[in-house]
Amino acid sequence: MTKLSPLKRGVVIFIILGVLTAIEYYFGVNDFPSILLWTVAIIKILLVLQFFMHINKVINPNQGGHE
Amino acid sequence: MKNSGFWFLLVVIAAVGIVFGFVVERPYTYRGSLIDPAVPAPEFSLLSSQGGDYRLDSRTGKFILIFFGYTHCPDVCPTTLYEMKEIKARLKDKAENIEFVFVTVDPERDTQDQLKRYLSSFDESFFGLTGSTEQLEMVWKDYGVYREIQETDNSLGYLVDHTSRLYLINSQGELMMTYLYETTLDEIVSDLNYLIKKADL
Amino acid sequence: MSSINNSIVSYQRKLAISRLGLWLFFTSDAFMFGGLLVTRFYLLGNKSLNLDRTLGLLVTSILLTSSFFMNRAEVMVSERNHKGFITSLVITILLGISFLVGVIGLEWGSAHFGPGDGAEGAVFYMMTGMHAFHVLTGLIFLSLVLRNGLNKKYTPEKHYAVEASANYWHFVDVVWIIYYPVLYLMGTM
Amino acid sequence: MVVGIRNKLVLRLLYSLIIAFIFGFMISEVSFQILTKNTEREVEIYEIKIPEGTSERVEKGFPIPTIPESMIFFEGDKIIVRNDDRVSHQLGPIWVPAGSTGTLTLEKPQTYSLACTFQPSKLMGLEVRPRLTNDIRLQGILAIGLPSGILVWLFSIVIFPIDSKKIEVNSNYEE
Repeated sequence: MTKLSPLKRGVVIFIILGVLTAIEYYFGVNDFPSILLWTVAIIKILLVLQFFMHINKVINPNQGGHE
Repeated sequence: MKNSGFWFLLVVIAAVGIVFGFVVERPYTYRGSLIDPAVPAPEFSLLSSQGGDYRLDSRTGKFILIFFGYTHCPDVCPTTLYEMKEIKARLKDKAENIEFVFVTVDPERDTQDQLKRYLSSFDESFFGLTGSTEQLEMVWKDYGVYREIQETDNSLGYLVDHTSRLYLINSQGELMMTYLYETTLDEIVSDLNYLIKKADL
Repeated sequence: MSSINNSIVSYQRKLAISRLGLWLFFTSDAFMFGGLLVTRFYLLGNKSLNLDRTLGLLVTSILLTSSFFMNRAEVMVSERNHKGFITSLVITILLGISFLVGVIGLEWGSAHFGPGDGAEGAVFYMMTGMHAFHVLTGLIFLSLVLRNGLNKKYTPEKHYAVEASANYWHFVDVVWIIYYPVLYLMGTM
Repeated sequence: MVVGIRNKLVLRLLYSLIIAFIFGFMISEVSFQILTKNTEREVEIYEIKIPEGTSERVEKGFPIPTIPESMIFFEGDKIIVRNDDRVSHQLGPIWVPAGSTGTLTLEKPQTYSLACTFQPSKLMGLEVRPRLTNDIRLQGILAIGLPSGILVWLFSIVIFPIDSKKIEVNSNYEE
């Protein structure tokens, strides 16, 4: 995942998040058990934390720009 | 690959969700008292407030919710009819699979026009059924409807004590469920949602 | 040579501390949003709020797209692509505003219950209101960053304000990622 | 050496979460015992039969079998009434047509009014106590464990900071 250029990676993550939202909407409308909604929500959050918010930077601070 | 821990965590969460979501299937519990095996609904053909006769066997393919009451009823009947209107609203597009029927327990005063006028304040599509006392008595007996006249001295004339149960007939014309007056709106809507979805499959 | 090295190290340390501070703020803010989340289930249980789900999907995709452009803006500023940074930032701000219009304008208007109508009203307006307020402060933050960006204050080495505003914007998006299914999709009709 | 900090932190997070979940488990178990005072019981199914010819006996004045109001139920218990008679019967909240069975799952404490009337005899209350299901127990532990886990983790870093001095110096030389 990290071999892509930061811009391209942003696009890939955006597409994944979009697809997950669509799946979530499908689950919601067709009354699937709500644990599935929670799972999709948690996966989306982890993706945003990791790739959009760069949570790792909090731990290894001297890592300048975008890895 | 530094991110391997991250992807592993993602896969674990997804797996847990799918297992608990699809594999652990919780059976749906009905809120009303289920009649199992469903019994063919006792047949009747009564004068309808929408004109003509309302024959039960000609309504297969639709769910029917029947309530026994009368227009001069002070409290339970108006609240139940209002709840029926609310149920229809909550079911949105699924509502055309269900019909709401109001059978009178006071044929002397509840004529077709009286029922039509009374139901127009709730919902035009509701069916108000009346008929001769003999006809209705047969229906009351079939559906186990308890009916007792209470003489009162005030202007309302007499009151009628009657069963406040809702009867649900499924799309095959079988009596499958009864709901008590206390069953909340959400419970009935959730049951009907489930049943209509199951019938469509 | 070593003084330059020292100033770089001291900037790195300052950067690390401000990042830690920001993330601690996110944790405490998350506890507040968590409290509201628990109230939704405590008051309404498994009942659905019967909201307009397509409108919910629309505002969610708006916020997601704005989050995407925010990421682009942050990446471009660290690659010295000034024009790209400004356009992406402007798009993010515009999408943020349309999200607010969507929630406050359309959603609050079309919800079939008022703020005073019992538990449903309280839960819905409090959760979306508090979140929308964070979107508003995020927009203010972003417009300050835009103003500084236009004055070319940010360089690939020093642009922490952009990173902070981006993280704040993504945090607000993360909150909505949970609030969207909880408010719109969950619960039996 | 940077990976050293990360592994230490993640490890400490795991320990804090484990401590917090144990703490959560104890709190929720104790509170459940105090609040509900109910024993852990499997779902109970109450079978009641209405034998053939009950309607004749009722006419002769014999009482129809009914559910004693002193009975205590738990959430999820079921009452199944089997009606072998030729006439439909009403038993407690359940109305059963002839030759069929009526099943009612008790969800919450409920006073059933059997008819639209003002006679008290037609009101019937069934005491239904909440049942401690695993779902509720899990939610209790999660609600206590997760937030306190994060707090324990943060406090542990403040009280016992990871020795970054040693790690800090090495990373400078590496660059």
